[in-house]
Amino acid sequence: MTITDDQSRAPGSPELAELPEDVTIETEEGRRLAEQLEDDRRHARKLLEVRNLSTHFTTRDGVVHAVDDVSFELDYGETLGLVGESGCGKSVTALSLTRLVPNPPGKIVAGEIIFDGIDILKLTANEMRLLRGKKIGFIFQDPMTSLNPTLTIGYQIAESARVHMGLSRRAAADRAAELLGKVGIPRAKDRMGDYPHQFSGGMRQRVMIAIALACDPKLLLADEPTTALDVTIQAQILELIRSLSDEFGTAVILITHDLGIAAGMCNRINVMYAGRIVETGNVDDIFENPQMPYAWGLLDSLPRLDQEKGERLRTIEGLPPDLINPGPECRFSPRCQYARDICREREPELSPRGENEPGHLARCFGTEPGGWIQ
Amino acid sequence: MWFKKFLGVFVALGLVLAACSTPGTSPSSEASDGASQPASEAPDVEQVLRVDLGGEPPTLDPTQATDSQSINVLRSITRPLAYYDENLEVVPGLAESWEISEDGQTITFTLKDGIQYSDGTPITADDFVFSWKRLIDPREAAGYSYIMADVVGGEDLLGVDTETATDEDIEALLDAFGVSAPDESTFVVELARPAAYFVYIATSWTTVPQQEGFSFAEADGYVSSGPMKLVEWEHNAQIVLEPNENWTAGPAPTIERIEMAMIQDPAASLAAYEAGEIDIAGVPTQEISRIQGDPELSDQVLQGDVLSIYYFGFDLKDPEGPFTNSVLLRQAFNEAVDKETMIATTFAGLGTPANSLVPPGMPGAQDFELYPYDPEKAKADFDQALADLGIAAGDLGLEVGFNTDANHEDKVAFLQEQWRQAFGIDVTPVGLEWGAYLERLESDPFDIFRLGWGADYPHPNNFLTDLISCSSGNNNMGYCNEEVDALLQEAAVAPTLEEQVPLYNQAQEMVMADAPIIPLRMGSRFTLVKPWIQNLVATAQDSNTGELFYDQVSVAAHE
Amino acid sequence: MANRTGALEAPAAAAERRSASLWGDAFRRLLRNRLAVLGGLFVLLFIFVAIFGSFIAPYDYREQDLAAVVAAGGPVGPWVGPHILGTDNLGRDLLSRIMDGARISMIVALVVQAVVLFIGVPVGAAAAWFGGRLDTLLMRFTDIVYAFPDLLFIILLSTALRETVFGRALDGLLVVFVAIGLTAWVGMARLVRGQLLSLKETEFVEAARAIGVSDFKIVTRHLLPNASGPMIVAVTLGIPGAILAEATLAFIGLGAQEPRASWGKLVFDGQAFLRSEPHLVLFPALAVAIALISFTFLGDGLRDALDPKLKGKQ
Amino acid sequence: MLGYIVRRVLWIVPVLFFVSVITFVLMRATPSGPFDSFGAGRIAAPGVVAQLERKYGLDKPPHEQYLRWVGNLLIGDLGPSYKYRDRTVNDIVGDGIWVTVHLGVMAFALSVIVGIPLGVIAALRHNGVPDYLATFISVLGIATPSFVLSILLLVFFAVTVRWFPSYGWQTPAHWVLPTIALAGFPIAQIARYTRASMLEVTRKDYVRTAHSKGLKERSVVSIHMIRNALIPVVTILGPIFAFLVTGSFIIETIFSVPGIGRYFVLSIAQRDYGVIMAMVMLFAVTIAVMNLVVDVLYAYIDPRIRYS
Repeated sequence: MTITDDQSRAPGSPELAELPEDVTIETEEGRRLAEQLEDDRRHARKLLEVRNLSTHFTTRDGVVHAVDDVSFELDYGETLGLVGESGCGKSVTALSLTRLVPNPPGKIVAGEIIFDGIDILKLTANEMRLLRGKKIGFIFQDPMTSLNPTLTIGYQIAESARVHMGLSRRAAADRAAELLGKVGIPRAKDRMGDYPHQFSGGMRQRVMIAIALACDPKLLLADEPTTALDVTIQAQILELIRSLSDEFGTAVILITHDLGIAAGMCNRINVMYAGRIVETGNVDDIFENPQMPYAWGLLDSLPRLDQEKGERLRTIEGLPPDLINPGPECRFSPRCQYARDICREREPELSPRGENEPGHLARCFGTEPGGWIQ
Repeated sequence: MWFKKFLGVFVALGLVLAACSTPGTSPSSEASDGASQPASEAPDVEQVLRVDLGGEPPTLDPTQATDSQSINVLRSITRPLAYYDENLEVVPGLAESWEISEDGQTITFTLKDGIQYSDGTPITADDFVFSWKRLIDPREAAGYSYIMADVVGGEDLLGVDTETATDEDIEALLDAFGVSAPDESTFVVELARPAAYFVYIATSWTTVPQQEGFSFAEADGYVSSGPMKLVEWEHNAQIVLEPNENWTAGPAPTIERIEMAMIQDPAASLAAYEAGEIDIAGVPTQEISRIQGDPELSDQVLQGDVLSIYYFGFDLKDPEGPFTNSVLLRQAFNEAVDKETMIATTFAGLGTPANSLVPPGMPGAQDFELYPYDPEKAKADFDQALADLGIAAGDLGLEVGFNTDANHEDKVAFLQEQWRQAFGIDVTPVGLEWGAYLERLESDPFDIFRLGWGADYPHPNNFLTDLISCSSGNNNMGYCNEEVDALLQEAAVAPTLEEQVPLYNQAQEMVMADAPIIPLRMGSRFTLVKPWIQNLVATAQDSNTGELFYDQVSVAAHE
Repeated sequence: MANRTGALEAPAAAAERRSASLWGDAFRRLLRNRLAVLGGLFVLLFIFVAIFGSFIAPYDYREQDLAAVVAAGGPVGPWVGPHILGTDNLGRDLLSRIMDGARISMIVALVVQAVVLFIGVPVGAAAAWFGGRLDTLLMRFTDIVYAFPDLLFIILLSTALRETVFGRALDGLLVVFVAIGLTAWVGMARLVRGQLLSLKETEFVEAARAIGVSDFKIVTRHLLPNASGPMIVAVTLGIPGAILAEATLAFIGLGAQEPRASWGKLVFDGQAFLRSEPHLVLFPALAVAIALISFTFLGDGLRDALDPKLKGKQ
Repeated sequence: MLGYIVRRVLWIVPVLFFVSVITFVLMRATPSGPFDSFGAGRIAAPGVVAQLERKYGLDKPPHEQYLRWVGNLLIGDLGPSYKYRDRTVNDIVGDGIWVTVHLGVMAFALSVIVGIPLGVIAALRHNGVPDYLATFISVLGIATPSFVLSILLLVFFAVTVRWFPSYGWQTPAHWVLPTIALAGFPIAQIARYTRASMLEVTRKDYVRTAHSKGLKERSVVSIHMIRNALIPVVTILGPIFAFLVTGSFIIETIFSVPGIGRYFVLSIAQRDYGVIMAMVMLFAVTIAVMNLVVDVLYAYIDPRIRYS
């Protein structure tokens, strides 16, 4: 179950490829102009564009469509929430972005991931390494197991700095100490030589954040960064992620099953269900005006201030569907109390919602204009 | 790169450890691949004989040596008063001649003139007095002390209770021991009773001359009395012999160097032979068919008799035992065994069926086929015997004992099946490791048990009196026939071999009629000898082929 | 992907459900592993042969076809006559002897490993879990047992007890099993202890403790399954070790006795024929090797199936 | 740490005490003694046996014999050999021990150098051709008894192609075959353990973390995986080492290596009490020391483990 990249690099990916064909660059000045144009164009585009991404897992029971035809975008510096139940494909999506899906059994079978103008699925395994840790930082769910127990904290933080920034051992150590201070570890310098087991869970997650931010990445993937921590620590860690991403101008994809957390952190939210994005929109739109019964379910399960005393949190009945042979129906329909025949016949498209809510899309016949749910 | 580094460390490690482990690296390693080199060009072939002892000799102290490795070395580096010729006739060794008195109770040996040890010290008659007394000295507790039993005072010394006897008591008994040296070259043995075979005792490696203060522990300081001398003894690795320049008692050695390897595993020994690293090798039974089928190796085979017998004994000590009380039952068990087939299958056809005790190659060997293979007669005798005893076949519950450490299992399985087919009974094989086996033979003998016997000296006395007489310590059957013993006594005083043999045969036939054992197979050798080894003389007395006359071997050009 | 619990369900309940079906799930996963199933089938086959071998064998294991040996001038080779795998030098059918030998070899293999697990796992687990004085005591005890050269210990123990009631039980084999097992469990104890020591500190143990799961349950349901990988390897490696140890003991008169056979004994007896009649060592050795491979595949499959980390992972 | 090591070293003393007492009792409970037979399977006369037992003090009560043995041991005297009459146990051990250690260390080095990479490769190419190949080699190594492997090596390399001599220990060429024969089983054993352990580690979250840092595959394997994977492997290296430097009796016998390994079994067959005790003590010390080394190594590799 090693992680390898099986996509081969496409032949020839010339720089400045999008200049008009009838213009040829001849002077040094012209070249600078072209570079400037290229730079402008880069800033005009998104940091990340995911198009029709599908990641499958081959198991003995059959092929699991863990991520199925997912598309979304992310701006520079933006924070995006990926929200959904366990097993809905959000973690696999994040792993796919860095091509860390364990292969076998997992494999990205279709789609494009354009990161900062680069189609990363066309990179070789080696080229991919330039991106990981350098441009994309990753914070994993369980800080207890995500750190190597046999290496010092200092080494583990300095490691990517040494690999990507070419820093000497000493310079990397200095940087690691600085980062360790930044993530709020007291007496950072003294603790560089400590091992993970000498740290508490929250502290270890801070270390993970330091590792993820070690090379000033453009994108931070935070996969359930606080699930394994207790509540007070959760808030600290989230605050830390937010402040550091602001400071570094890092875009963040926050993966969580907790809509509350997403609401506090994110600009936009993608709700995932059964390998699909079922609703996407600005955080306010989703909260104010959710357009998908599944999202209602998620919202209902949050504790609210206006909740009646003694009223139980509501849960969504039933289990997510089998992702081995997804049928043509709406994947939420078996659990949806509003489902009608059409929902069981075909799956709705992700379509725009709300007049004043640009970018708010949902996948539900019932809430479409003219639908039966109001 | 890392691998290279490791490899370097590995090799360095090996060398460092080697420096610790082999203080004196042997110079002989070049010789070990000599066989593959075309040495035939040289007219002067290196006269080196490379043999395998089969293990580290437990001791090279002649008094204490009891096993084939030690004896193999001692045969070349020591020499007793009398020795053998190639037909195993007794000839002078260090003694020029000997004379047996009228009453047969005094033997006077006259030593050869000017004989010396390897260090130039003269060998005198006193040295024999010293070594013979040492052999029987209870404080030495030598394994072969019993061969001195016939000498005056011998029985007393053998019977000393070491727990109560003081040194003075023992010294007194030793003073009375019947060996003396009237002058430097005359050695006299007084016997308590006539023993015509006694000159054979004087051929034993245990009777060679020694002086007080001789040390036998290492090659350094080892003083030898034979044609070769010990120049190197690398424990567990090899022994090297070279000619003793002070040797005058016989023809000078033709061989210039004998290298004795210590390869414990017989298959490995054969492999070393095939690899050309040793010149003589025994062949394990299991490989005989392969060697016979090999066109090259089959030409190098040397076969011949060996003075040994393989037999199963009956327990006659248990007064209630079925075998004790029925000769017929013992005979039935003899008749039910197809010895020919047994040798063909379990000994790869090597050896001859045994129907007596004294093996071929020894005077008095004779084939009494009293119990030819006849399962029907066996069955009839078996039934009759059981009827006489009043036992049902099912109640016999016989145990067949054997020691597990030397390939006896298939023999036992063979016998078990023979008796099952003939009598319809299942005997229970009990295999024990040698030490435990011996203990059982003493304390609670099996109904039937495996044993073997090999010659100490080539005389029927060694296979009859020493094995089967009532008082013999080697008579595990507990067989006792006064008439047989009387005949053996009579034979012992008969002056010549010609007169002895008929008496021995008569005794032997009586023993066979009593059937205290099932004799199965007389020994035989199957040895490979390299074609360039010449003048190798193998006798039936050898436990390692040619060991009696290694010094007279010469090496021809390798083909 | 097999985890289909709802996100909002209480994690403790999920854990409970998970452990309740741990063995059932593991078994189902095992059945999906083709090599493991193959290995398991072979193991079953060996056990079947061990039980019924003497009834289905083409010949009686002690029947001697002496005429054939005399005619062939040695052991009869394979494929030439009615004896498919040939005969030994007494004309006994090798296939029948291998089938008969399966009994002793399987018993040795299974009993010894059972002894090893039965003593080694509790001792190792107790030492790791309770730590402190008990740990010191148990580990020092294993030091003593460990410090015996096992072959020497087995030989001495078996020889010393050979003539006692215990020594004669099961044709003298019981003492051999026990002696082998007594020397072998220590490795398992140390292995289990080492594994559990590092697992003990993990947070799921803390969590399980916090919600009041008993020590016994934590060790058996959470820790041991996590440590099962190296344990299973140790057991599968121990099996041929036990089979061959029995052979070595047979050689010094402590294992299976004539005319009975065991695989180890057949290999040992056959090795002297290695160059002249290789079939006598080849086929029994092959039986040992196939048994080993089967146990290995089964063991690997079991390990994968039992591995809680493989489950529910995306 | 130092205190821990000192305590562990001191603990070796009671271990040796228990081991020697138990061995002594078992040894004396074993039927028959050192002098009951001699060469060629000949049975010794009872008188001779009694004399010899008296000479060597074997007629004394067992506890006296044991105490005398302990007393002599304390002054470094392992006593006489009953089989090799002109030699002491010190001579026998002194002559052979370095050869056995030499062979054992070489075999150990070889099995680590081959076994660990074999296991690592098998795990990294899990269920791929290299994995199956490594598994095949391991199974072969484990299922082939050392006596069969030795003879095969001997026949092929010494007889057929004649690259190496068939017996002896004089030159490096002599070392090759015994070392390979001895390493056969431990290579397989180490490879199996390493593979299993590596497979465990491959699935660890911190390995994914390492990948997420963009490290080279080789760095991930060498820095993040192997060290962690070696923790359980180290536990078996101790006993393997101890067995290699003491348990080479079959190999020493077949290749005629002049070490002491052969005495482990031979001494029991010969009831050479002094040698048996010496062998057991040697083994016990080796095992105890190797276990200590393992535990110290453990702490070195796994920082979670600390001894106080």
